[in-house]
Amino acid sequence: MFKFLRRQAVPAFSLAAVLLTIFTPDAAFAADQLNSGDTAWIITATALVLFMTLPGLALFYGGLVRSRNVLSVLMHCVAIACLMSVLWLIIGYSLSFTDGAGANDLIGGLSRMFLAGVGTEALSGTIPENVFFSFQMTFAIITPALMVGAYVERIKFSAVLILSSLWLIVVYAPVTHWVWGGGWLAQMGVMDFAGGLVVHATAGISSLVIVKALGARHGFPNDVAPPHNPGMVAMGACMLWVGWFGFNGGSALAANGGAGMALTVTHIAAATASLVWMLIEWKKYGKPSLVGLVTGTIAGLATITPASGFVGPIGALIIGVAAGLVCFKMVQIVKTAWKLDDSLDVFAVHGVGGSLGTILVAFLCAPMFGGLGLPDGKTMFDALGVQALGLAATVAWSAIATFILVKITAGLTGGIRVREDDELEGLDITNHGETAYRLD
Amino acid sequence: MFKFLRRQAVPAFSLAAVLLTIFTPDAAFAADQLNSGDTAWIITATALVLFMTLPGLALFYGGLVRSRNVLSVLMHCVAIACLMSVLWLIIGYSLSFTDGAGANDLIGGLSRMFLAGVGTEALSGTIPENVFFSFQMTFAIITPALMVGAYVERIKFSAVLILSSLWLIVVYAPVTHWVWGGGWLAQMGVMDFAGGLVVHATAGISSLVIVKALGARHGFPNDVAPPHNPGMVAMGACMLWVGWFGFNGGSALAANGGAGMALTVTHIAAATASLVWMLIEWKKYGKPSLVGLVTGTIAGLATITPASGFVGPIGALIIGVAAGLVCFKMVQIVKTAWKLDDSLDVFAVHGVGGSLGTILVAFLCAPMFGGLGLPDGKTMFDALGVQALGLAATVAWSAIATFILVKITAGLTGGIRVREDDELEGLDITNHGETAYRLD
Amino acid sequence: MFKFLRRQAVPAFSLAAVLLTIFTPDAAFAADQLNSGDTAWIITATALVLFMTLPGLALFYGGLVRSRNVLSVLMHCVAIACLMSVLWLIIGYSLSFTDGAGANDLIGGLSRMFLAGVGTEALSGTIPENVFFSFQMTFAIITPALMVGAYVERIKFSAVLILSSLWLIVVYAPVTHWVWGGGWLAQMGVMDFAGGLVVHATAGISSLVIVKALGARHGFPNDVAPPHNPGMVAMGACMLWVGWFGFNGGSALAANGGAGMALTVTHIAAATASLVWMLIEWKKYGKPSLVGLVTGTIAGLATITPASGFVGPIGALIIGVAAGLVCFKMVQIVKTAWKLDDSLDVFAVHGVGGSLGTILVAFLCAPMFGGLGLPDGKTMFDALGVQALGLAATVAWSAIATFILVKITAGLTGGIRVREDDELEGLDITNHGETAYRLD
Amino acid sequence: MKFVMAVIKPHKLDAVREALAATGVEGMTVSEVKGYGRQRGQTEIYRGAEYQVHFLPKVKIEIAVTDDKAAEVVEAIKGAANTGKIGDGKVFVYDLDSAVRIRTGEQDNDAL
Amino acid sequence: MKFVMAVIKPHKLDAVREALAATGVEGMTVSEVKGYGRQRGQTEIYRGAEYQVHFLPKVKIEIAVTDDKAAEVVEAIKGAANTGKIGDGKVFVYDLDSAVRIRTGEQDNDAL
Amino acid sequence: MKFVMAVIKPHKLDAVREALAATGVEGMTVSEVKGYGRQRGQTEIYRGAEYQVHFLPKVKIEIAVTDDKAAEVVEAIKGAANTGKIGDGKVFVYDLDSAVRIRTGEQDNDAL
Ligand SMILES: Nc1ncnc2c1ncn2[C@@H]1O[C@H](COP(=O)(O)OP(=O)(O)O)[C@@H](O)[C@H]1O
Ligand SMILES: Nc1ncnc2c1ncn2[C@@H]1O[C@H](COP(=O)(O)OP(=O)(O)O)[C@@H](O)[C@H]1O
Ligand SMILES: Nc1ncnc2c1ncn2[C@@H]1O[C@H](COP(=O)(O)OP(=O)(O)O)[C@@H](O)[C@H]1O
Repeated sequence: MFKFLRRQAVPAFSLAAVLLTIFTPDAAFAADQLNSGDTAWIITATALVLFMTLPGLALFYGGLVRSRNVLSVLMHCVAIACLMSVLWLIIGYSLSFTDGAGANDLIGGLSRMFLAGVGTEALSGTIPENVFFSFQMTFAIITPALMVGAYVERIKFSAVLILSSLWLIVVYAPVTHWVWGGGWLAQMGVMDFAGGLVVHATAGISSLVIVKALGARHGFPNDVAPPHNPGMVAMGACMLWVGWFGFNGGSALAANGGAGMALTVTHIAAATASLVWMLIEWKKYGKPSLVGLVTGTIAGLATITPASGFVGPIGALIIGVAAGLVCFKMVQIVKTAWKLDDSLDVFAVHGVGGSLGTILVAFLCAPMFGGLGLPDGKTMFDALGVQALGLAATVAWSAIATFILVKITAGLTGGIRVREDDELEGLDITNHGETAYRLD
Repeated sequence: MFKFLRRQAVPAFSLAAVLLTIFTPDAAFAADQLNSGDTAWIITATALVLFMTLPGLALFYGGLVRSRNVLSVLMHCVAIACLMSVLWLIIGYSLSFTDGAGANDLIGGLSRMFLAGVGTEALSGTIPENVFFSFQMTFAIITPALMVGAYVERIKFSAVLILSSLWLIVVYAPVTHWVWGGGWLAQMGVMDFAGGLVVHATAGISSLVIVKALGARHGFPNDVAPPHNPGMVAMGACMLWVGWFGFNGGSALAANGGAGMALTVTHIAAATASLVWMLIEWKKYGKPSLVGLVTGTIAGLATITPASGFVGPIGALIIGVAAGLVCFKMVQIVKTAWKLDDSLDVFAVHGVGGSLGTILVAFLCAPMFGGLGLPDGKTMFDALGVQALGLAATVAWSAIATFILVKITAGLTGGIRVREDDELEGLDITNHGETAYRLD
Repeated sequence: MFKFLRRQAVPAFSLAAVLLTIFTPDAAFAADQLNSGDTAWIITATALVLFMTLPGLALFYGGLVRSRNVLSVLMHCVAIACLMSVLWLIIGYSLSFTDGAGANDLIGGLSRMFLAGVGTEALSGTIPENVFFSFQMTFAIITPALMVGAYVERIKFSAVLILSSLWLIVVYAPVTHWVWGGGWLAQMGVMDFAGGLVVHATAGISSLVIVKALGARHGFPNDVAPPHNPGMVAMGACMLWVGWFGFNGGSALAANGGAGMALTVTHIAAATASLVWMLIEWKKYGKPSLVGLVTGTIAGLATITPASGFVGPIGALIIGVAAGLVCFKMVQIVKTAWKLDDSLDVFAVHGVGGSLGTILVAFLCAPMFGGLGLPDGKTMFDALGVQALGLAATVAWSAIATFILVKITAGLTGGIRVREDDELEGLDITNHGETAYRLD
Repeated sequence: MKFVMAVIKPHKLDAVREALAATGVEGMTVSEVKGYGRQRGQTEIYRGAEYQVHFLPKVKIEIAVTDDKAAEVVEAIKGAANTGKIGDGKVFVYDLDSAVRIRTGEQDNDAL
Repeated sequence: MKFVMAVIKPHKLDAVREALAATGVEGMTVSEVKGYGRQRGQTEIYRGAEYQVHFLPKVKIEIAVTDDKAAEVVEAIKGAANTGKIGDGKVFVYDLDSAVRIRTGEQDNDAL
Repeated sequence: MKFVMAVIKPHKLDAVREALAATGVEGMTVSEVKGYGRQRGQTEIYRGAEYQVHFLPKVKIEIAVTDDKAAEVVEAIKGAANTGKIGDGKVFVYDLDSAVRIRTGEQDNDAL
């Protein structure tokens, strides 16, 4: 029932994992046996989650910046995808999902570096371990890529690469181990189905820290250019939505009713939050905008993420409404009250959404909201306590570690920010020597 | 063998459904048992069909309008997707697929509102019922979204939302129940594998009715602006094509040779109709165009849809040729002879294509065309009669109901059309406050 | 273990094929039985590979040309997809995958023309034969479409259609039969998991031959216009990457650890080659570009393709590095030293990449590089010999046959090149009567 | 000869083109520009943040005319482009020295 | 000083640029415009419907030159842009009062 | 009246707009152009091949002003657009015959 068991790839846990993940009435599928249907779905889910970043997120973010920086945003996303993949193979996966022996509460071990010992036969639950590795890799890709939204239009490309790499090892891998890899939060039974803590809270908080160090874009807040291509934003958001079926549905690690429910609630929360955002804009500004609508979509998706394996459709509606209301408000607060140029609202949408869902799941998993229920002997308050603790720990570690990593990166790159005239001229031509649109 | 049994989600029918859908030689897969392979495929198909609307159809339509309205078209598609999803959860699914007791011939019941009673264990055939729900939801999304093509560039956004919502309940849900939910047409054995009647005929006819009430765009027919971005049109068409594998192949509700044949014939019909359209243009205008080629693709896809589970490859070639010839001709007739500004040819391509396929399947399912055959004791004429009756009923109900719904919508919105200067200035800025391309 | 057995669709071989493809410990899945999980995955893979061409490759190539030719490039890709599909049904599949009796070493027979005799029950291994047919069809689509990159911006549309059609029958089908259909190379045990020879080497070499006959674009080499839309290039590359999971992972023809390993190594090679290309550019030109980064991606993907079922993660890293280094160098050599306007580098990226991988797999399949090993009794040298022979034969046949086919095409079209003023004005308006961007 | 340059609202282009055709003008050149004037740009709101768009899309029309026609052309533009709302645009006129039709080499008035 | 403004066919831009370079012109400004003239637009056909495209893509070239060079520049453009087909475009010349190079502050003839 | 036309670097547009506003200029028209001058284009490298980009993106500003203001406007542009680097652009001034505000029909100086 607990997420961490389901994610766990350490052989020692796999029997339990398999038993726990089987939702079919038929117990004849025994442990340690490959299920080709589950495998088919998780391979597909892997493709879907990769599609979220490449090109979904890249387009979503690319459309929001001004045209002279769009290529740099795409470049950030693609290069991060490449670099994180290699690092995941080298060490990220092993640190996240193997047994860390004495340090196992905090971090995994090194036994799976370079996927050592994982051939075609190794299983993780009912699917090949290499599929589990790849599926998780796509999460390790998108999480640092989410942070691109915070620092667009003014950061050095070298800083992006260095900071993302360090962050994967120092923030992402440990938190993943805590929550999904058998670490201390997993042992406490924290509920994070598909990454409210692991993905959205870590990326959201870290974004704020980076923005603080990096400073605002020239002209912020009154004279920043509006999104150069809202259609590209919407296209990216649609791809994120579709891909999120793999993100949340795939996190069931099986093709069954659990996966089906995860994608159902994911979809409903996304739809609801979109409509809520649209209505707020309509009421407040007189016109509902496309960028607003799809920002609501992403807010709904981020918020349902930790809850998607635990709540039912009614819970999804509630989460959708909450996501729309809260994230909308937070976007204003970050920019207007806190005056932080978290340029594409990574914190307000992902950080806040993921955190909100992490807390709400403690309530909404209750059968009275159509949820799938808490494990025997657990009360809602127990659950809330664990969720809050998990959130606090994730936030604290992400903030502190990112603060230090930014300093290190700044040291290595001679400052993480580009020169002002490069910023004004645009990163596409100054950092990458390319021009985005040549439509003559 | 009959489609309605295959779609049917009412528990009472599920045993039969399962037995009938099993194409494998191995009868050991008994009723009421989850098949993870089937589930994997239908989850994937759900993602593919969502992808058809978001962003496939949105881009396909968006590229065809002028640049000052492209965002409004995307907005229509995304907002419809959100709103229909929520309505589907609240009531649409229940009305379509549950037993309507005394009224069951015409409409389903309310027992599945909010997916009541559907947990992770409930099955529909060999797949979880929540997966069946979600798969069908993507059909309920794309059908009203198809109609966007009829009213682009001049409709009020509020009218889009109200009309689509009413239409889902009053037109889509009943017809779905008739054909796939155990209603009167299902009982007569009408053949509509993936929505020739349910999706394309309903949307096509209703589009004409809306256009009639709404009036033509300023400048029609001689001075309307040409498609602003044919590349976007082609991109959307490609996504529709790929997604249609889920639409038709997924309608087998299993991962088997039936699904494989459905996708094979779908692909062949699409390819053939594209080539036919291209050749007609080449002959008639001296140049084959990209927009023409991919319009042929969509015509082929719409036309094969009702037939895709019943015909073989030869049937697909014939349907492809017929789709290209007939739909091409109808595009001219609607615009030139009837002088109706069905702006993006929803009727001529979807309405006519879906109807054509619905009739052709009566012949082409015959083994002599490589089809899968009619059920025992049925003749081609029996089948043709049922198909024609189904088509007539669908057309009649869609037309009458939509006529009334448009009136209601006009009453609620103070007229469904925007003011002329808003139309001239473009809906993007006047209705949504956004600008599509800012490429400086 | 041998690829050719795995691809083979001839009934006579299917028992062996099934036995060989089962990687699950459970031998209870007997021969000639449909596996719904495998089927689910290969249907999905079919959609993914179609997605590679439509719209992936179309966008990748479309963004690289100048804006006045972008629609013609999309048109080439879509029209080729349509035409090849129909030809594949008519004769291509049969020639490739059936038993050619006396000529079987060189070419298959005609027994499966129009998919004769293939209903919903026919199996190919553990999946329906119609799924195998469709999966292979997507390969037959993308291979001639790859060659579009060689002749963009100056070829007649009619020549594209004729040449591609002839090429499918004369080059693609025979080589496919040799390698995957039980022909002479298959019998020798050549290793080509997903198309290093069949797809990339054939297309790459043939491209050079076409370019030689067609001549360079006006202005080449000093005054050709740069890519008009690098963001479109990146979007297409991302779609290719995601779709390649289906290309290589699907080539396992099962949802198992073999498929999982294929996609893992595919991903790692792509990521690595991208980074290598980026670093070379950074070092050499001072700026890493987006177009360069994603060109590296494609180079990595093409290079791992033949090897993807035989090597492990370490092998993938090595292949990624080799792909980046060698393909980068070859791009310069073709354009600067050979002065050939292989406009979008089909030879340097696909031809060279596919060939490189074909050779490297002989070494990297060794267990010492984490590979899956050679069949019993084979040495690395044996393997290298077969690979080199296979490559030589493929190159020779592709070159000679294409040379003749270009002559025939030129005869039929009155020269394959457009008039100079049509070239200058752009193919979009002169050949297709359309304008790509009308953003006013 | 005179050169008339007008900046108008984009959706008035068709009306202006027709009005000009009615006066017998046979050629013109049009381009997309951005304008700044009394109509102080507009505010677009994305995600609740207000973006100041200083320049609004306008269309610029350039017409070379014979001296005697200049006034009529200006009137035609004024008539067709006027909506009475701020941002309607302006018409500027200046002297033209010479004109050549590239295809034929015709000069000045003959070239218009 | 004179200001030369020419409207030409887009694919003639390279030829004109080279011809101008040959006359010693060191700077010019180019923009994409749409033109309307004897060549009455074109018809594009989408899905069988004819769309009247009133304005065709053209390129506008602006060159400030010294008085003595103006004629030569006009000739160069005429020569390079001519295809003999309708729609070749026009060249207009008018007086320029003053010119300044922003970087150096150089004035008039020195600024060109 | 004078017509001032300036070609500047795109990222200097905001600075120039502000400088002009400071001089009391109330309207201007801006367009995207491509420029060619001492700054001989640039080289972009794609896949190792060098592409000669002859024309660089520039922004063109057009401002109609009263005679007495022309010099001040030119100075404002010069001041704000100058980076001291090649490619900074140029300012051209010529005579304007007449100006009309379309909305009100105001003429000449009143129309600016
Ligand atoms: N002094 C000027 N020089 C050049 N263009 C101008 C000038 N004043 C206005 N324009 C152009 O005319 C357009 C309309 O002017 P504006 O002052 O907004 O409207 P109105 O004429 O109705 O007061 C502006 O957007 C700008 O493009
Ligand atoms: N009177 C005019 N004023 C401004 N531009 C003009 C005028 N006449 C023609 N043009 C421009 O010149 C282009 C070519 O003119 P057109 O009459 O089509 O060709 P031709 O000069 O060969 O007869 C037009 O598209 C338009 O941009
Ligand atoms: N003679 C000219 N006529 C028209 N535009 C010019 C002329 N000379 C330069 N320009 C414009 O001014 C821009 C800057 O000129 P350039 O010579 O590159 O810079 P600088 O003035 O610093 O030497 C050019 O890109 C071009 O748009």
